[in-house]
Amino acid sequence: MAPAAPRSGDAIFASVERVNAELFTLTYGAIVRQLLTDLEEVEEVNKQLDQMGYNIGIRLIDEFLAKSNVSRCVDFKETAEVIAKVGFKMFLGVTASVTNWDADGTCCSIVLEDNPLVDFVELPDTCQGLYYCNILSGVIRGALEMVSMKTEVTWIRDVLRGDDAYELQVKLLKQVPEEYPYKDDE
Amino acid sequence: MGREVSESCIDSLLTEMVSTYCNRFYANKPELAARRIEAIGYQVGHQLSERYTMDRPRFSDHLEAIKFICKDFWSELFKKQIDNLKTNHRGTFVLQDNRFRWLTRMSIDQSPENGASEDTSIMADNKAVQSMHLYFPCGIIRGALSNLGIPCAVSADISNLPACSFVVRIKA
Amino acid sequence: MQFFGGSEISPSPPVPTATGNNAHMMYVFNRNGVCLLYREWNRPLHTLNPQQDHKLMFGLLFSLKSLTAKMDPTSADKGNLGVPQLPGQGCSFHSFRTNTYKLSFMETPSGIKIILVTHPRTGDLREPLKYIYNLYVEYVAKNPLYTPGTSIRCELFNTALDQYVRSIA
Amino acid sequence: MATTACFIIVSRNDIPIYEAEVGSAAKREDAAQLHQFILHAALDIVQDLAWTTSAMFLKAIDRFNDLVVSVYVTAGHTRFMLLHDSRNDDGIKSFFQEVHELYVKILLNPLYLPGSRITSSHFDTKVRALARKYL
Repeated sequence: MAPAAPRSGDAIFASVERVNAELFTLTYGAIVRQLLTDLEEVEEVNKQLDQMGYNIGIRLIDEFLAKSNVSRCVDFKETAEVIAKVGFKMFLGVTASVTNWDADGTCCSIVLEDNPLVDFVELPDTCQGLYYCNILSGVIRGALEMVSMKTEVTWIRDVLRGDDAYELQVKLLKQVPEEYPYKDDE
Repeated sequence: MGREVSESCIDSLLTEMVSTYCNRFYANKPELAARRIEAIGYQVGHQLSERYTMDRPRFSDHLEAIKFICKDFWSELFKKQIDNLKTNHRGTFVLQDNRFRWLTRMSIDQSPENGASEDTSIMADNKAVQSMHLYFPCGIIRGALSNLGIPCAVSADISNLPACSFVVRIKA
Repeated sequence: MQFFGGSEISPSPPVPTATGNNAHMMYVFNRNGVCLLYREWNRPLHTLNPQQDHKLMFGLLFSLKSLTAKMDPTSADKGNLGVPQLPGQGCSFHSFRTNTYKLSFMETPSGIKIILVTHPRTGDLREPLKYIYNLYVEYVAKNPLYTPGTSIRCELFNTALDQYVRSIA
Repeated sequence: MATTACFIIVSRNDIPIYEAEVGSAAKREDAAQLHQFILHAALDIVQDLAWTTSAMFLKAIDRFNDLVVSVYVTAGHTRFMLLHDSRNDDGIKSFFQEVHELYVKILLNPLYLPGSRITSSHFDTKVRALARKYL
């Protein structure tokens, strides 16, 4: 039987190579700022941040699986818990909680109290429509898609917009089984 | 020690940032992509140099500032100092990091078993992408120094990986 | 370990009981059945061209997986034969042995499949396969020059892999 | 507390990016203008002095009647200038140092353009509080 997934990522976070969070925070900020300059449309910036996150999620999933020793992600509920409790801790050093499950267990919220992406950030009036942390929703979407779960991730609360926490709603659209990729007449 | 995040956060962010600008925004305009990536590094260096000089006296000459970059500044970013500093005493400084963190995982297959012609083209691409990854640290150094009142041009040499030499040319 | 970009790989490699050249070849497939890597150390006989060879190997695993799941006497939820499963769904086999070779197999929830073909006398390779997966993470997934889904051409990965595989007993 | 105190921040390119009348005296438009004029006039003196020392706090560098100009220069050559009638170097030094920390926080906001006006009301409130505390 596969080893049970760890309940928290503290041990893993303690064991991985870590770097000064300011460098990470300011680099992300500088990217957002550059995108705002290059793309002008705030909506387009949100889109690009999400796309970047998606590509990152696709890369990061294997490190997450390897280090957390998770050997199966079949149950959405289980998977969401592990991503929040282990994934966020292991990479960002913060813990997220999972709440607001709907009746059929296909939709929940991931809530962040503490978020290293936004240290020092103050949104000027010029970018009100901006979802500054939109890269996070992309990462979650990309990572889940690699474990066969097509999801839709949307922001519910955002401290930079005056809310009391960061809340992402994750909705499971469908689970995609593995197809046999070759046609037999090939 | 302040707040930390996993090294993979910054690594994957940089990888994606470079590929976004090189492959999606400016697929066939590398020089434009390079300028954007350098600008992103410039802002970070500019901010961090002000941050890390808060509790120290101001620099009275260029060498002092460069030494600060090699020691305190580099340590904050990479938990190690620049390994070797050379200068021609005419405004050019060479900062060598014998094992530059952001290059340690970069590798391409140079074994001949892949079709030679294809290989050379891939090698060329890889060299190009590799150099794209250097505009960010170059930007950081240029940003940090210009914030300290030292306008300069910064380039990087990776002829012997994973060592990396940053060449700083101060504008008279 | 200077290869590892400063970071240690976990789990640390299982201690080999004996060293030798037991490995014939290795395949890595992604979730779309693309063969990301084929590495060969000792394979005297080639009967097919690489494409056919890869396709056959993938097909073998694919059917074997649904067969083993189908025959599972313990679990209630078994897919019908040939009906696709989610990676990690149902039971999964990790190796089979013939009189001339042993095939060890690992599949991650992200659909990465690592297949190691070795001498029939080699022992349980589940831990070694995990370790190889960690090598994949360090040198392939984290290599800024690697584009996910494309074939793997990473010197550092091949070096580390060859070196480690030699220690498999 | 100082009855007259005018504080400005001048960017590396000699552009004022923040001004505040932080004295206890009743605010008068013309006075404020005069104060800022005096401070700008003192910029050249700062320029020359800054190169002679590596200290950030340059103390009193100029006077105008009973008013004194104290200056603090950051490594990035941003200048904090205070025109005041109080005689409390230590207080002024602490004021500058704590404003410096606030200023760096502003600078670390990725969406703040270095050298542009500081519009954060949070910053303004904090600076005025520090003035009441130290001047």
